[in-house]
Amino acid sequence: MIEIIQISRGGSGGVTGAKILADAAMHEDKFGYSQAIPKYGSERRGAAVEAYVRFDNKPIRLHSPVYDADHALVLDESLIDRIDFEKVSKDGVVIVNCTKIPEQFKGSGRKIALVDATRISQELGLVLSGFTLVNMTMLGAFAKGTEIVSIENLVKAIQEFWGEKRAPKNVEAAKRAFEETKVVIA
Amino acid sequence: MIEIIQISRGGSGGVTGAKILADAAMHEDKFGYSQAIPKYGSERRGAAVEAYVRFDNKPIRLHSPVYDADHALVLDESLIDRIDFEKVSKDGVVIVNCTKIPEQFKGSGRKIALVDATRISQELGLVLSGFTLVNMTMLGAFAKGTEIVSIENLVKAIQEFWGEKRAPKNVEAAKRAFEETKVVIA
Amino acid sequence: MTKLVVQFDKKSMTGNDAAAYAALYAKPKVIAVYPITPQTTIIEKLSQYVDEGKLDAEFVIVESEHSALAACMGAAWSGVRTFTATSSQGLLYMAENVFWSGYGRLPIVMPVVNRCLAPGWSIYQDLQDSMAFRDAGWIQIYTKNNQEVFDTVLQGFRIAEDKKIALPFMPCLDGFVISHTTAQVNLPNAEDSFNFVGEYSDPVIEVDTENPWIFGGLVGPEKFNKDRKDLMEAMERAKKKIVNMNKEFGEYFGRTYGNGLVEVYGDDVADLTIVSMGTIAEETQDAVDLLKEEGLSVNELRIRTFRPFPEKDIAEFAKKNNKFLVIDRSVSFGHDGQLRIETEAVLKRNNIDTPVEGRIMGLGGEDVPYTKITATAKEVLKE
Amino acid sequence: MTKLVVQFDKKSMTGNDAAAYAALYAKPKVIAVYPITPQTTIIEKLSQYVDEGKLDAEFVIVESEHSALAACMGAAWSGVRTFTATSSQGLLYMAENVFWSGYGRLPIVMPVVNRCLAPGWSIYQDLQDSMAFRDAGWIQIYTKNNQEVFDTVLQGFRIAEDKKIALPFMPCLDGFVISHTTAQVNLPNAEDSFNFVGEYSDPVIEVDTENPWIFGGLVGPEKFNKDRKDLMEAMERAKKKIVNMNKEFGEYFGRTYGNGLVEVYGDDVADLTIVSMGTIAEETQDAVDLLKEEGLSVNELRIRTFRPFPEKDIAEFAKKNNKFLVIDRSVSFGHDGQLRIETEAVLKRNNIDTPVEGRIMGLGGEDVPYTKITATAKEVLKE
Amino acid sequence: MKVTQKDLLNIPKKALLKGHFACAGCGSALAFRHAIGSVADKVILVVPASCASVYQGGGKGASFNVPTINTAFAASDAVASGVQRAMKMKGKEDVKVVVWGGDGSGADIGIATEIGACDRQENILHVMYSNNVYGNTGGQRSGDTMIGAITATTPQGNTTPRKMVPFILMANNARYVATATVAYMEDLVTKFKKAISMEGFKFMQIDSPCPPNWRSDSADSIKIARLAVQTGIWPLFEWDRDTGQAIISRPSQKYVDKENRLPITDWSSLQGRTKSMTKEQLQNLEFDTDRQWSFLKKFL
Amino acid sequence: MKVTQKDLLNIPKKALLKGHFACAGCGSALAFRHAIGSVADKVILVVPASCASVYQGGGKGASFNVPTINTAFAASDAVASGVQRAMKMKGKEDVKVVVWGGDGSGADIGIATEIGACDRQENILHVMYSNNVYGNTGGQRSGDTMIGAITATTPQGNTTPRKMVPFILMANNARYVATATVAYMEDLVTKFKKAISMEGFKFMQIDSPCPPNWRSDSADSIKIARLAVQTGIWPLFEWDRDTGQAIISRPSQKYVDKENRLPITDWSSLQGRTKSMTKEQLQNLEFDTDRQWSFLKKFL
Amino acid sequence: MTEGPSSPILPPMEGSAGRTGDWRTLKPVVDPELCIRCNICWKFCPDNAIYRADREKDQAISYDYEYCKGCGICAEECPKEAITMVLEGD
Amino acid sequence: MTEGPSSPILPPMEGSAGRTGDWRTLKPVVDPELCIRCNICWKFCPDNAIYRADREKDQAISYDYEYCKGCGICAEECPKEAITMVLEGD
Ligand SMILES: Cc1ncc(C[n+]2csc(CCOP(=O)(O)OP(=O)(O)O)c2C)c(N)n1
Ligand SMILES: Cc1ncc(C[n+]2csc(CCOP(=O)(O)OP(=O)(O)O)c2C)c(N)n1
Ligand code: SF4
Ligand code: SF4
Ligand code: SF4
Ligand code: SF4
Ligand code: SF4
Ligand code: SF4
Ligand SMILES: [Mg+2]
Ligand SMILES: [Mg+2]
Repeated sequence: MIEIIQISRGGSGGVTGAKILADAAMHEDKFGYSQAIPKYGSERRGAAVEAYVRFDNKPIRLHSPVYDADHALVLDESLIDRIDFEKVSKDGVVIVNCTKIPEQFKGSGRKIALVDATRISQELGLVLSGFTLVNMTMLGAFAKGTEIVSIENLVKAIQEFWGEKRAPKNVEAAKRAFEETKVVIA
Repeated sequence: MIEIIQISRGGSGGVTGAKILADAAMHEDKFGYSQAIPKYGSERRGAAVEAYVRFDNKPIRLHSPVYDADHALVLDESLIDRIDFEKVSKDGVVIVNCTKIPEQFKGSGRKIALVDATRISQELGLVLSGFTLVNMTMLGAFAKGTEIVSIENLVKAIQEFWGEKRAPKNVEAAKRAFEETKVVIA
Repeated sequence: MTKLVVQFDKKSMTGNDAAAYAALYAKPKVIAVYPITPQTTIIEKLSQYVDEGKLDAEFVIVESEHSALAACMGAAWSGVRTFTATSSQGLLYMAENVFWSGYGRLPIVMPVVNRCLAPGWSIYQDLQDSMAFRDAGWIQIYTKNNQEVFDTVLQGFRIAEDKKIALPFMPCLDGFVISHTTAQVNLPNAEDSFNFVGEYSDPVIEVDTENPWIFGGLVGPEKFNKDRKDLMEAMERAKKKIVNMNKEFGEYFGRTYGNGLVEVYGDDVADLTIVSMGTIAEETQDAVDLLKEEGLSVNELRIRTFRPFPEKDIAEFAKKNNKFLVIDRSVSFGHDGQLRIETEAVLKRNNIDTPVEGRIMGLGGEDVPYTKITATAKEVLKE
Repeated sequence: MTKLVVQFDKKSMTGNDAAAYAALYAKPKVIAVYPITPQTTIIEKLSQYVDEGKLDAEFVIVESEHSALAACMGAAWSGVRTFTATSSQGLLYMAENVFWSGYGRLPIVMPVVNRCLAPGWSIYQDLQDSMAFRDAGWIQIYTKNNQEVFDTVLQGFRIAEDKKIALPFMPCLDGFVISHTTAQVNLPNAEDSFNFVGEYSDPVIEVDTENPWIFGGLVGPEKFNKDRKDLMEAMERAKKKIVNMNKEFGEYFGRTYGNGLVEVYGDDVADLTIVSMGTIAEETQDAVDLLKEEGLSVNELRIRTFRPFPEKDIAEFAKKNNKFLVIDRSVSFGHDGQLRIETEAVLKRNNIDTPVEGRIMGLGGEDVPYTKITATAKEVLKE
Repeated sequence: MKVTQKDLLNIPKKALLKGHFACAGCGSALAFRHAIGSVADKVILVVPASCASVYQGGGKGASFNVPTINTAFAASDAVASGVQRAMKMKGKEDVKVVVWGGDGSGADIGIATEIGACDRQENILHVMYSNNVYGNTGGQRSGDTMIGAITATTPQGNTTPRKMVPFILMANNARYVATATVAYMEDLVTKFKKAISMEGFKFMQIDSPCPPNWRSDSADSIKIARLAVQTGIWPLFEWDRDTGQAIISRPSQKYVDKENRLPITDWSSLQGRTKSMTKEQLQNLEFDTDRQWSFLKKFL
Repeated sequence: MKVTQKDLLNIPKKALLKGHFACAGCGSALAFRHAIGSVADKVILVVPASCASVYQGGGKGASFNVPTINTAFAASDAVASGVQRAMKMKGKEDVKVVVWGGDGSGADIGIATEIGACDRQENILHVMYSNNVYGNTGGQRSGDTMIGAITATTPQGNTTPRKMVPFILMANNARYVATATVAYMEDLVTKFKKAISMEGFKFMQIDSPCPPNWRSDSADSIKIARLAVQTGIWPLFEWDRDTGQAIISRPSQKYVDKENRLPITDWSSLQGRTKSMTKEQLQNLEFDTDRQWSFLKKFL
Repeated sequence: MTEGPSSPILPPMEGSAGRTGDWRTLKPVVDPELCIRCNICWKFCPDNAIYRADREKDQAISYDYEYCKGCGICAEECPKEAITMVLEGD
Repeated sequence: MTEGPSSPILPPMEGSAGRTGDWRTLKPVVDPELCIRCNICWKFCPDNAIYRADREKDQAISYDYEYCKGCGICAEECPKEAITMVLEGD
């Protein structure tokens, strides 16, 4: 089983992103089963929101949050400190929405996937009431950084979720991120 | 234990009468304990209403209606048939609001206490919205007929219940009935 | 509490009158009311007391039971003694606030005049209504007669308002057979009664303009569990309190009800123990005597306090006895009578072999005379 | 029912989506809704279906839960299929109608998305809400995951609408951990699903202008007891129906849940049996595997159907096993966890010696990971 | 469309069978007899807890000769909504759904449900027969109790003004609102038939004398109800959303002018609940009556 | 008694502490800050389930700097009644009890409780901040939702007219009824202070923009609220039982005359929930607005 | 609904409250001579216990004493005072 | 209420929702030159995150960025367009 923790800000589409990531993993032959658990609270725009995603090759029977993640998805750089990286596997990937290795990770030896998701999303007009929707973009970065879901299945999941009309921009965001993401060792 | 069944019409004060009879028995040295159970239903003015009274010399722990009564109080002659006299002790007294032995009892050998309660009450102005209140009157008849509560204790109970202002008429009704009641063997 | 030689006045009154007297004597400051048969005469009496100036209280005639209890809750949060009463559909209609008062630890005293639940429409007695609220964090005592109604309502204020308890209190009385039945009550005078209850001077909770705190707001799982744990513990403490209160009441007024939690009638050991609540339990006492006269060995364990559930007391009594017959006047549909279920559970938990039979009787006002009880007991004895 | 080779579409969706799909496929004619977290997304989905013309139903947006269920009751009395959903405070607020639907034998399907009860305010999961209605004459099935939500809601219509049953049906799903969690559901297509449920063509009850009868009017004790007895018996019949439905569903869709009433996981006999409901029960399956790997002998008995309570199934399983550990996610304050109490009761009733331990966990959304379950199991095994 | 006494005589249906459980002289039962009787069939009644749940019968049979669903006290308008919606889905849109309830449900515990149904513009008619008290439970104050009236919970007389449900529903955009009284039966039935023929949420409030709770002579039921109109205490009117206008009904027209009204004591002296009203109470009742008229006049 | 901006500046109390849980641009929080802040102390708040039960805080501390009792959704006016009665018994009649709740409790589930408290003339002030939806549960239709507005339960736009709670309470004899908006804060606080100084049941409805549910830019909150007044959608007025008269408040006076109103689209185009309204929906909204004005005019 | 659940369902029936004529203390008696067949009494009887007068057949009203509760409304409302309330049994 | 029951009771506290300044994407910046100290922005801030302008001390408004959520109302409502919303971090 692969376990992922995601942190985002209310309004940036994190909950939807986690769901679509789970959808994509379902399409992967090596998984087939997945789970996305948003941690509900006062999900105000701008406030930090956690979500957990699991992939597995058999039905998942856990219902708890992810305590020890394999990978971490950080949709907003300023939220890095909200995650306890002690509990995130050193062998996993941390996917962060920023252009250079954040201070916190320097020298950690961690595999970091960097992407300027905010810029990509904004360029594609993925902005809703002032909030930049970086969720799909970050999924592209996740695909690239972890290589555990293919961009094809990700695109499929995005298309299924958003439907014909709204999919293209979102697919584009994921694809561009997939291309632009740089994986580095911190 | 002495058990009494009473039948009356809604509006004629039967429920109150049963309660006051219980009060009177409480004052009797030989009892001290009593109970009055009105049988609730659709207690419309004019509709038949049963009530049960028990006297005892120790606290009464029964909560059921009286099934086998010692005495029966019938506040309205037309209701006689509503009582199953098979279950009323042949040694007890049936107190009926009428002037002569009702057909039903003729030849039964029962002790019947007869009183024209309606007239007495009406003469005393005990009428409320068209209904003649025969309850206190019938208690007088009960005292006379059964001799198990004294007229003194009955008067005491009536006075306590009705208070200074409203007691006199009611006391008068009971007393007059006590005098006028005729006990006969049917 | 100073002991007094308390004077009694033996009076005959209905069970509802007895409840109203106890409320009158405890001097609640806010009373909120909504009528429902067979509770109505309690609130009608209180409205008279207030109207006649015998009771200095705010009397709030609300538009529903939901609001009746809500108004009491507002008063309880404000740190004053408060009272209401209800029954059946009314209890259901205030359900959200019933739980709110329990989990919110508001020391409200609310007699429930037991009546069955619709449909069909029926105003008669069974215990389905209050039993449905056994999870709600209320103390529940099921009374057997008019005297106990008075005594229990009076005790209720002190139990509920104890800071270590801080739980709402629900004295239960069978509709009609207690509520509307006249019987004797040894009524202490108002002063002695009030002395026993005492002033509610140190409220368990009190909203205060000087201290702008927030009551009942958002909580996370940790705080949530802390509060619920305290509620469970308060229920345990309530057991002790009820026992002590019963004792103290006995010293003061000369009457007790078993140990406050359960009451044994008849011999300490018998072939069959009838376990029940409410008026059926009192009627059972006559049945026990009768069976004894017939040479049968039957005693009774009356469950007076159903919440908190007197696990120890039941287990101990069961240990000594040979067979239990539990009479339920309510059902958890899809399983069994609630009293039977819980009695079985505690016997199981305490590894007690005494077998338990169960009978459901008296739903919807069906009469349960002692003759029926004796017949059932004989039937069970024969098995 | 003709057997079909049913085609599935594996989809990921939330538990609430699964409930909404099942409702959509069953084609209820009247849906009444009132929002409450975490139930809201069910009704929002349905409003979309209706708006988009996917579902031909009257969609009644009412002003409270009391009215939501009331509107469904009106529709049920009129002989049409009907649906609503609620949670927590909403369930409490409709309490009077919950009992009314149960005792009135109205075949309404109403998922309850389990959430704890206030105060303090919390929107997280435990089972306190639906457990509080275990007396109300509803069938209650506690689901363990999204797939079971879909399957159970679908089955619910047929169980409820069976004339011999005629009871309202409450599928329960844990708030958030099911309701808002995305996971895979094998979704049959709309047609196959509807074929399974069938048209509601022979209503259990139907008000009719040609036959001016009166529904739910005044009754005396005799009729009252007759109706309640039939309700008890209907619950017994419901057990069979649930078992058969589970089987038939299996034939049709290839999935079953134990025997419909309970589900065993792991070995048939073990040193310790964990008994629980809802998602804790599914998480327990991972715990069981883990403990086995560690060489410990632990199995699981999941109580799927809580009402009617599967006495026989529990007793039989207990007879073979050595110790029960019941995990409750709710409490009857002043006694213990409800599942523990009832499990103990049936063991007692069936003279089964297997000891029963109880733990209350996961109130107010407290997380219960399998690690906690394994730790507790070990603790209990050591005792 | 105006119903005459002749129409009443040709009542299409015996809606209320003889030998029912209403008290002698009950206004509510009388209103039922004519109103429900006026619509031969295709009517479903929804009845909340009230005297109507008693006088409909029980045991072996029912006095209501129309299909009737009994509901919890606060549930009737929502149950009625569900019935109406179901009928619509069944293609039986010609079935009329009528709530027949008291002032306890209509003005107090059930008012949220009622306003909700009105807000949704449910196609139902709510008839609130008002005896101004909780009759079924023995006569406690309701929100519709007159100022000064003695009830079981207001032994010295009620102190709060009447909750004017018709006005509340006018403010809430009901399709049709009307008051009526058993004393003017033709007017009552006219309004009932009109209401039932309209689409949307309709409401009628009926002055329904209640001898045991009004402590009045049962023979006086009609007389008292008539006096309520003549003293101005019970204004008869109709209000139609389409016009936004209220119309004072014939029997009340004369009493729009306060000068013409009979003294309130003509009405109050016939009832035990009001006959000992103090001067102040009488004044307050008059004041509340004036308030109602002045509200009403704004809509003329 | 008219509050000026100066008075606002000298706000006596920080009622709403910084760092609270309201969304950015929340009108309800803004109204709270000034209204509750204007009465230094001796206030007890009663808050039903709503966004206010969230933005008041939780966990370790509260943003509300006033004693607050949280209640079940439909219970607040009755709880408030109990608090007020208790205060009276404690001799603390100077304590003002204020219900601060949303349109869900105020217009729907809690309206029976509210009307009940009004009927009893409880000495409390009910402030219903209206974001026209069930905000706390994610934006479902409430009885106060505008015609045509998209909500989570009306994806094609709401179809029913607004439940005008102020009118309902005028019909029910409240002591004082007023509407207000965060766009005209001085007017709002003036009314709040006036209301709180009166005896009896007072009610205020406040237009409270809600960016997430209105799908509007948080920066536009005040602008949209102002446009609601300028388009006539949100008439500002006061009604006093003593006079029986309504007064149109200054900011709305110009818009009594329909001619002067801005087109509704000025308002609707700024919000995702309304910007795609069809012509018919716009007409219906206009129609409902006219209905409100015409009701109101009867009381001028 | 033949095999439906056991729940409280009732058919319409005359006399569901029994012979309500028994409730009477006073009994209305009409004087056919005074009666002008206006049927006002019929209209106001809450118990439907009056048989309509028929102008064409020149028939006065009559009573269904089995159910008349004796409320007295008919007597009170008769414009011709054609009805008298007499003591039951007299 | 020291020994009272364990029930949810909270004291008032600044920052009960945490450092809500974090929620911001756009940040309001005032140009003190343009600011006429009218305090309209202060009035309309739902987060009370503006320090009042002081006409007497000729001080423009300033911000409490720890709590300002960046809603933009102040910028929108400023009659002098003295406030600009800039990207957070820029
Ligand atoms: C929730 C609930 N509360 C209380 C009752 C008791 N109850 C039944 S009828 C009634 C009064 C009805 O009054 P009203 O609606 O005016 O009708 P009336 O009896 O006067 O005809 C009451 C309080 C109930 N059935 N349900
Ligand atoms: C009985 C009950 N039903 C439903 C809910 C769920 N609920 C909580 S707040 C809310 C909506 C509140 O809407 P409103 O009153 O308008 O306040 P807002 O959230 O918009 O501020 C709902 C439906 C509840 N708490 N209790
Ligand atoms: S109490 Fe009043 S309303 Fe009820 S049946 Fe009797 S007369 Fe009619
Ligand atoms: S949802 Fe709307 S009302 Fe609620 S806090 Fe957010 S902005 Fe304010
Ligand atoms: S009211 Fe009088 S006159 Fe008219 S029909 Fe009746 S009895 Fe005859
Ligand atoms: S007395 Fe009353 S019940 Fe009898 S006929 Fe006349 S009106 Fe009817
Ligand atoms: S609104 Fe503009 S001008 Fe006025 S104080 Fe604020 S920044 Fe200065
Ligand atoms: S941006 Fe919004 S929160 Fe920040 S200071 Fe301006 S008005 Fe206040
Ligand atoms: Mg009434
Ligand atoms: Mg709202």
